[in-house]
Amino acid sequence: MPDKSRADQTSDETPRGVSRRELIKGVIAAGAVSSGAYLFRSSIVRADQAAAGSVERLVTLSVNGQQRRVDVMKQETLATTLRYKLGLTGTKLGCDRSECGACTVLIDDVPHYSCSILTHTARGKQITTIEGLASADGTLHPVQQGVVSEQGFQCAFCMSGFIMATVGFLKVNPNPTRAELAHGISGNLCRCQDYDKILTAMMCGAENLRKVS
Amino acid sequence: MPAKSTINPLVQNSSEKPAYKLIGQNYTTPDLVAKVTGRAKYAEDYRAEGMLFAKLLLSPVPHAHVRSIDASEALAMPGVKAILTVDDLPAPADAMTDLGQVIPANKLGERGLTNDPVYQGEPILAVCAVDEYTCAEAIEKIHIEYERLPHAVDPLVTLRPGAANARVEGNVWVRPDPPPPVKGQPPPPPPAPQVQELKWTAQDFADAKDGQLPMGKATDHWSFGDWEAGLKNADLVLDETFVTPNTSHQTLETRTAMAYWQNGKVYVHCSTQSTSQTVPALARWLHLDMSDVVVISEYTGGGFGSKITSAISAIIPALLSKKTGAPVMMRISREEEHYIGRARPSIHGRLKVGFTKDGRITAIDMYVICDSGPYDPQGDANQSGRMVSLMYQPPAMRWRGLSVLTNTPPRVSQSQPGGFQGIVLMEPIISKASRKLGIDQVAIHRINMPEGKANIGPPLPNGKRLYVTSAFIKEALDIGHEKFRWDERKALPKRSGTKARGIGVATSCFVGGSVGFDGLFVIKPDGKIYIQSGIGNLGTESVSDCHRVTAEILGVPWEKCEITWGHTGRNLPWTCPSGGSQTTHAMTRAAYVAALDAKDKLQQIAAKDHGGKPEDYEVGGERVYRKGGGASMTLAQAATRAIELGGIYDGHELPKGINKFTAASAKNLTGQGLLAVARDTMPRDGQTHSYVAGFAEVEVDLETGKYRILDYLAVADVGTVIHPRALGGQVLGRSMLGIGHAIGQKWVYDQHYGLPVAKRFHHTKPPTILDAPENMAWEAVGIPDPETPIGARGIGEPPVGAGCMAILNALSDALGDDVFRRAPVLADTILASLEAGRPMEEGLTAHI
Amino acid sequence: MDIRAGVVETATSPWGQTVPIHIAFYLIWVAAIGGLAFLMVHAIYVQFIAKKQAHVESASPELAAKVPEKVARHSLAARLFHWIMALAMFALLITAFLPKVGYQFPWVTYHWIAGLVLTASIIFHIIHASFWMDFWSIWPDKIDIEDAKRRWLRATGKAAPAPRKFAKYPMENKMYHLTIVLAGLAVILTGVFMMKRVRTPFFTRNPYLFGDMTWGLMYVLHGLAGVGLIALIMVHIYFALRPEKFVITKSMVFGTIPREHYLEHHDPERWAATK
Amino acid sequence: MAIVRDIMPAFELFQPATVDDALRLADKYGKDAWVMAGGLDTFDWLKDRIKRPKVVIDLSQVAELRGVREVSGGLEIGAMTTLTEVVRHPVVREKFSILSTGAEAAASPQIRNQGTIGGNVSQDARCWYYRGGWKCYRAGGNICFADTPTAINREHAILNADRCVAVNPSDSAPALIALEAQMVIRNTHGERVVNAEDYFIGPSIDITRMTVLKPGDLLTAIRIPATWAGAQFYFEKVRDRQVWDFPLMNVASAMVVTGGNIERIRIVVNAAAAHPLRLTAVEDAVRGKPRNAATGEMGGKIAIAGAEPLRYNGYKIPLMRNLVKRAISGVEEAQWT
Repeated sequence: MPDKSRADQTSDETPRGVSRRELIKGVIAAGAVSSGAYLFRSSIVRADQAAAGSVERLVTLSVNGQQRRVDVMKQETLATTLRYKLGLTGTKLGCDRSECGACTVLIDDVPHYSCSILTHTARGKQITTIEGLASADGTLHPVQQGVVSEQGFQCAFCMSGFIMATVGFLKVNPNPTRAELAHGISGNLCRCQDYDKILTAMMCGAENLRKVS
Repeated sequence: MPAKSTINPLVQNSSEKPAYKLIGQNYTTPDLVAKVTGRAKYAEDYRAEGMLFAKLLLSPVPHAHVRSIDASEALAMPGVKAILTVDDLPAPADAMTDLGQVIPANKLGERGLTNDPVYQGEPILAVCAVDEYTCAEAIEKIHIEYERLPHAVDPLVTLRPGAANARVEGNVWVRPDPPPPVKGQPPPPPPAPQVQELKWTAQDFADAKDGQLPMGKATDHWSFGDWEAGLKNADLVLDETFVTPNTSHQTLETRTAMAYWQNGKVYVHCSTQSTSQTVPALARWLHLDMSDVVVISEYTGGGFGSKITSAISAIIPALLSKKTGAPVMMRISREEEHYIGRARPSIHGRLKVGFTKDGRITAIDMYVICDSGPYDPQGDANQSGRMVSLMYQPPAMRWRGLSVLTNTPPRVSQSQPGGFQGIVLMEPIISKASRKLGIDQVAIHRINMPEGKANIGPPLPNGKRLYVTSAFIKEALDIGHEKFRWDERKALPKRSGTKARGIGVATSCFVGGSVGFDGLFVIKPDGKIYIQSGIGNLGTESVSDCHRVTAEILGVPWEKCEITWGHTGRNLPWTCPSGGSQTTHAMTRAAYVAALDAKDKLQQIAAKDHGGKPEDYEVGGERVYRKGGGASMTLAQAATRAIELGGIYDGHELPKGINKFTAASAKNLTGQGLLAVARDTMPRDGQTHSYVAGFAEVEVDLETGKYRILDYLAVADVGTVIHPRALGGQVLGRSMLGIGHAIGQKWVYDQHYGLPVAKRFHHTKPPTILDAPENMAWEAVGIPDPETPIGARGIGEPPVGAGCMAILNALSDALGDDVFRRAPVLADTILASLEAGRPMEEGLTAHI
Repeated sequence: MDIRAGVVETATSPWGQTVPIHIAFYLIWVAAIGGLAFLMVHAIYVQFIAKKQAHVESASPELAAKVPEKVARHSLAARLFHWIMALAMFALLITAFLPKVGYQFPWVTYHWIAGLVLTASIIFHIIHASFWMDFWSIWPDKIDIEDAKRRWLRATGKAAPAPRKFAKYPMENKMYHLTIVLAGLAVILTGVFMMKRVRTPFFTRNPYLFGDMTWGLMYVLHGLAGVGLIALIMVHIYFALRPEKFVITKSMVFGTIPREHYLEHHDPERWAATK
Repeated sequence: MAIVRDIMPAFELFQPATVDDALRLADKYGKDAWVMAGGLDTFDWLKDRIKRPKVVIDLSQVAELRGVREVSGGLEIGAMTTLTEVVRHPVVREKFSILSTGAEAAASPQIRNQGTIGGNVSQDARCWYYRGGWKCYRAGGNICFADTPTAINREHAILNADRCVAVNPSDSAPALIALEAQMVIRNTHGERVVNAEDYFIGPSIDITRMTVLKPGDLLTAIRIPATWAGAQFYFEKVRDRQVWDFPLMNVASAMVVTGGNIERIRIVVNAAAAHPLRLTAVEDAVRGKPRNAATGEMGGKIAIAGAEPLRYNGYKIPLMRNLVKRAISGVEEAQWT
C-alpha cells in the first residue's frame, strides 16, 4: 500500500504557488476532464489554501493502470467521477447508499462501494473497475470467463459489482469454499437471479483463476 | 398423459423427444460478453453532447392539492434551464386496442407530474439544469403551497365508517357492467372503472373475531357450483385470514431515462421490459405518432412487471428536452424509485375451505381486499381467485373482492400478479388441513391438482368455464417428491436442542403465454440470418432464446444468426410485452411462423430455379434441397435470388395480416435478402398456463426466532425447455423473489402521517446471498405443451408463489399452526408467538 | 414573520411544513439580562432619584390603637403553599434551563414531577384563596389604579393628591401576582398537556393529541412563560431582599409584620388588622 | 422549501495528514465541521441533505490513526483501522476473538473494508424516523415519532428510554465493553481516556448525541487491556437479514471459568437501549455460580428486569432473556440424526 505521508499526498497536486486562474488555464490546456458547470459549488467556508489538508479540485487518479487528470468537486463520489467524468459506465449505481454493491470497484485491490467514497479519498491509489479486468487483447479475466461459462446472471446490472467483489475476495482467499465465497461477496445484492447460480459462476471463475496463476 | 400434439410437426408424440439441435441446449447468449466487460449500456450509461440533467420535486404530503408554485427564485439561478409541471404535459389520451376498440383515458389516471398528489413522493414538477447539484439547489428554492387533504394508507381503515378516502372521489374502484354486445358489431370496450365511496358498517367490523378479516360489502363477485353445499357437506372446514405484503419491485436498475429530439422524432433511452411495446406507450403519453418515437433499450436492469412498457416518468426528460433543445438525462435515485418504482399490491384475504376427510377440496369461499394504491385498479384481486380456482380445482367456489384506494405509491403487476397472493392465501390452509386430517403435504396437494384441460375462473356469459392448454403439475410433484427425498426428510425428528426443523411443499401456477405476434428476419446473401427481435432484454434471455427456434427450423448453425435488438429505429417487429410470462410462448410461435414463411419462400425459390413443386424441397444444412437428393441451393444463393425476384421474396410485397408496426419495419428491410415475416395465427385450444411445485426445508432457532432455509427445490411444468440455464435462472430467480416475500420484504408506514418510514434496502429487506437457501436446485418436467408448436411455455411467474409458500409451509411444519398469519415472517413474529403460544403479530394492520 | 423567526424556533414537520417547535433558547439570556437590567435600574432609581413617598394619613388613632403588636399577614397554609410553590418553581426552572445552557442530566422526570407539585400547590392555593382568604385582596382595584396615577404624576413633578396607603398588598405586589398568575397558568396548562408527550404513569403517551401547529404554539407559550418566569422570579427575589421590603419577606416565613410597618404602609380601612 | 434528497450539498473538504492538523481544523470550525471516518454513516446524512456541515474533515489520510499495535499484552487499535483489518488481525483473532466476531457481524464486506472501528462505535442512531429527517428530539425537535400509539417501533428500545426510543446499533461496541476497552479521546486541549461503557450516553443525558464526543473531540484509539485475553467469549447478533442489517439485538460476554464456576464475567447487550447495556446485575448474580443452563436462565431473567415494550417490540424481551442466557451458558445445539 502506498505510504500516505504528506509529501506524497501533495505530490500529485498542483504546486501551491500557482494562482487559481493559472490553475484553471492549465487545466484547460492540459485537456483534463472537466466537470459539469456546477455553479453553486462555492462553499460557505472560503477554501483555506494555507490550512493543512486543504484539497484542490484538479486531481490525478490512477484508474485501470492509467493516470487520469480530472476536475473533481469536493463532495463528488468516486462512482460519479468514474461514470460521468471518465466514461467508465460499467460501474453501476444501484442504490448510491452502500446497500447493493453494484458500484463495487477495487481500490488498492480491496473492494469498495464507489458510491460511498469521495473521489478525493481515492487519490494516489490504484482503482480498478470492470473495464480494467480484461487484457488489452480482449481476453477475459478468469472470473469474467466463469460468468460467461455459467451464465451466472440475468439482467446483469449487479454483475460488474459481483465480479469486482469476487476478484477482490480471491486476492485474499484464492481457494474459497462455496460458503466462504458467499460470505466474501455478500455485500452485493441481486434482484433477478438466485444467488446459487451466481455463486456457481464465481466458483468457476475462482477455479479459472487458480489455473492461470 | 399429454394429448397428442396437433400442430407441432416436430413433435409427433411426446413420448419420443424430438431431436432438437439447439432447443434444449445451453449456449452463450449474444449479450453476455458486453455485460461481463461493462460495455453493456443501460439507460443511464448513455451520454449526449450538451446533456442536461433533470430532477424531481416530490410531494411531501400523502394527499393534497397544490395551491401555488413559486419557482421564480429557482429559475433565476444560473444553470437552471427549465421547469416542467403538469400543465406542460399532454392531456391523457385514449388508447386503442388491437381490435380497434377505443379505451377512453382514465380521468383519475397517473400522469407523471401532478398538482393533486395522492401519495408522498409523487412528482410535482421537474427541474432541468446543467447538473444534478444545481437541480437539487434549485428545488430547495421552490416554494409550494399545499392544501393538505385527509389521507388513508390502510385499506381496512378507509372502509371504516367516517374514515378518510384516498381520493376526493372515494375509496374503492367499481367496474360497471359492460353494455350488452350488439350483433354484427365488434364487442364494446370494457367500461371505464369508477371510484366511489364505500364504508362498511360498525357491525361488519364487530362481526369479525380477533384476527379475522371483517367482510363487509364487496364490489365484485363471481361463483360457480354450489359452494354453500360444498362447505356444508365437508368433513373439515377451515376459515383462515392471511395478509400478503406490499412489496416494491426493487429492480436493481432504477427507471432512469435520457431523451433527445432529432428531426421531429424523440429518442428515448429508457429502462423497459419490452422494446416494441414501449413505442405505443410513449407515443400515447406524448401525443405523438408511433413513427416519431424511437426507443433505445439494449439492456434493462430488471423489471418484474414494473417496467412492462417502460415508465410514465420517461416522458419528463423527453418533454424537458423539447423545452430546452438539449438532451436531458433524468437519473432516478433509489429513494425516488421507492416512490415511483411500483409495487405489488397487498391482499387481505379470508378463505373458507371445505375438505373431505381424504383431503379433497369440496368448496372455497374466498374474500379479498386488494390495496390498489392511489391509481389504477389492480387486477390482483380477481386474478387471485382465478388462480386459486385453477390450482386447487374446487368443484364449487365463490369469490368476492374489492379494490381499495390508498395514499401509497402506485401499484402494478409484479411477477405472478394476483396469482401469488392467491397461492399465499390458500397454501397455509392446505398445509393446516394436511395436519388436521393427517394427510401428507405432498399427497393433499396432489389430490387437488389440475390435469389436462383443467377449468379456470368463473363461468363465461354462456355458462361455460375457460380451461387451460395443459397441466402436468402432478408430474412435477412426483418428480419433486423423489428428488427432494421427501419421505426420508419427513422421517427425521422435528426438534433437537434449541432448533426445530420442518419441510414444506407448495404449488403455484400462472399465465404462461399469449398469441398473435409477429416474427421478422432476413436471410442475406452472405448466408447469415439477420433476426429482428422486438423482445426486451431484461436478462431472461428470451430476447435471443426464442429465436433459437428460427435456427432450429431452418437448420442453420446458431453462429450464422445475428440478432438485432434494443432499438426500435432498427426495424423490429411487433412483439408481445415482456410481462406475464407470455414471451417464450408468444415469441417462439412468432419465430416459428416466420421460419415457416422463410421455409416456404425458400422452397418456392428452389422450385422456381430448379423445377418441381415447392413441396419437393426441404430446408436444412444451410441449404434448400430436393428431397431425396439432386438440385439444391445455399441459403446465400437463395437470398440473392430473393432480391432478384423481389415481390414477396425480398419484402416488396408484404402479407396482409401482419401488424402495421411490423410492416413499417419490414418495409425498411426490403431488398436486402429473403425477407421472412409472419403473424402467429395458429390455433390454440385453451389458455396457456405454467406450474411449479416448490419443496423446502427450514431450521428454526426457537430461542431467537431466526430461521434458515436449508434446501429448496423447484420443479417446473413449463413445457419444452428452450434454454436450460436461462430457465433455471428464471425458476430459481423468481423463487428467490417469492422467498423474499416469505422472509422479509415489506413496507412500513407511519399511519398518523401517512408516510413511509422504510425506504431503504435495509428497511424493505430484499434477500441477500446469505439469506438464500443453502442449497437450491431446479428441475423441469419437460412435457411439451400440446397447444403450441415447440411446446414451450413461459415460467417467470409461478415460481414466486411456490418459493414463498414452500418456505412458510415448512415453517408451519416446524412450529405448528399458531405462529403467523401474514407474510413476511421474521424472527420477531416467531419469537413473540412462541413465547405467548398464540399468533402475536398484529393481524390486519397494513404496512407494519 | 421575521420577528416570530427570532423568537421561535421552527422545524420541518414530516409533511414538509414549517411549524414552530419551541422558543429560541437565547431568550433565556434575554430574560435573565432583562430581569437584571430592571433590578439595576430600579435600585439606582430608589437610591438616587426617588423621593420619599407621602401618603394620605388614613388611620384614625382609635383604629391604630386596636392594631396588635404583630399583624398576622400570611396564614401557615399560605406560607407553606408559597414555599412549596417556590421550591417547585425553582426545580422546574433549573431542570428546564440548565440542560439548555450546557449542563446535561436526566431532567425530564424531575421536571414533570416538580410540575405536578406546582400544579397541585396552585390548585390548593386557588381553593384556599377562594374560601379561606380574602379572595379579592390580591387583585388590583379602583383605588390602586387611581393611586398609581397619582404616584406617577407626583413622581414626574406634577400636582396630584397624595396616594393612599395600601391595603394588604401594595400595587406592585398585586401587579406581580397578576403577571405570575398569567405566566404560571400558561406554563402549567401547556405543561400538563405536554406530559402527554413523555412517559408518565398517568396516561399513554400520545403526541398526536393535537396537530403539529397547535403543539408548536403550545411549546412556544410554555417557553415564553418559562423564560418570563426567570425574569419575574429574579425581580421577586430582588424585592424580597430589598431592605425596605424585608419585613414582608420575613412575614412569608413567620407570618406576621410589626405594627409600625403596618401602620406606616397599610390602610387599616382597606386591610383590617384589628382583633 | 421543498425537500430534495440524494445529492450531496457543497462543503469545503479537508484531508489532514496528522491528528494535530485534524484537531486544529476541528477546533477552528467547531460546530460547522463534520469529522468523517469511513464515511458510511456520514454520506447518508449528507446525501439526504439533512445535515449540512460547512466543512468536512476527512480522516482517511491520517496514517497514525490506522493500525493495530500490541501494547503490554493488550492492543491499541487506531480509530481509523478498518473493521476488516480488525477482523483479520491475528492477535485479535487469537486473544480477543469476541471483537473479530462482533466486527465481522457488522454490515457487509465492502463496508467493513472501509468502515472503521472508531466510526462503528461512534455511529448515530438508525431509528427510521430520525434518519428519515423527521425533526424528533434527537434531531433537535420536541417529539419522538417512534413512541406514539401508532408508531412502528419493532427495532426500538426496551430499556432506558427517555423520550427518545432509538437504540445504539453498533456490533463492535458490546464486544469492546466486554473486553474492558478504553477510548482515547483528543482535542486541542489534550487527551483523555474513558472506559468504553462510559463512552456511550443515553437520551436522558444528551438526547442529540450517542457518545461523549463533542465538537472538537476526536476518538483516536481504542485500548484493549490484557485482562480478558484468551477468556471464553460469546457473541451473537440477531438481525433480519444476514448482511447489511443492524442488530435487532446483539450480546457479548467475556468469561473466565474455573472449576466449572464463573469466576469473572462481563456481559453486554446492544440494540436494547440507546447505549450498549453492560449488565452488572447479571454479572453480580452469576459470578461464582456454575456455568450451566440454570445460571444462564437466571441471568436472562435478571437482564430483562424493568424492560418496557413498545407496541411492536415486545419480542425483544424474550430475545434479550435468551441471548443473555446463551451468553452465559452457551447454545444447546441441534443433534439431528
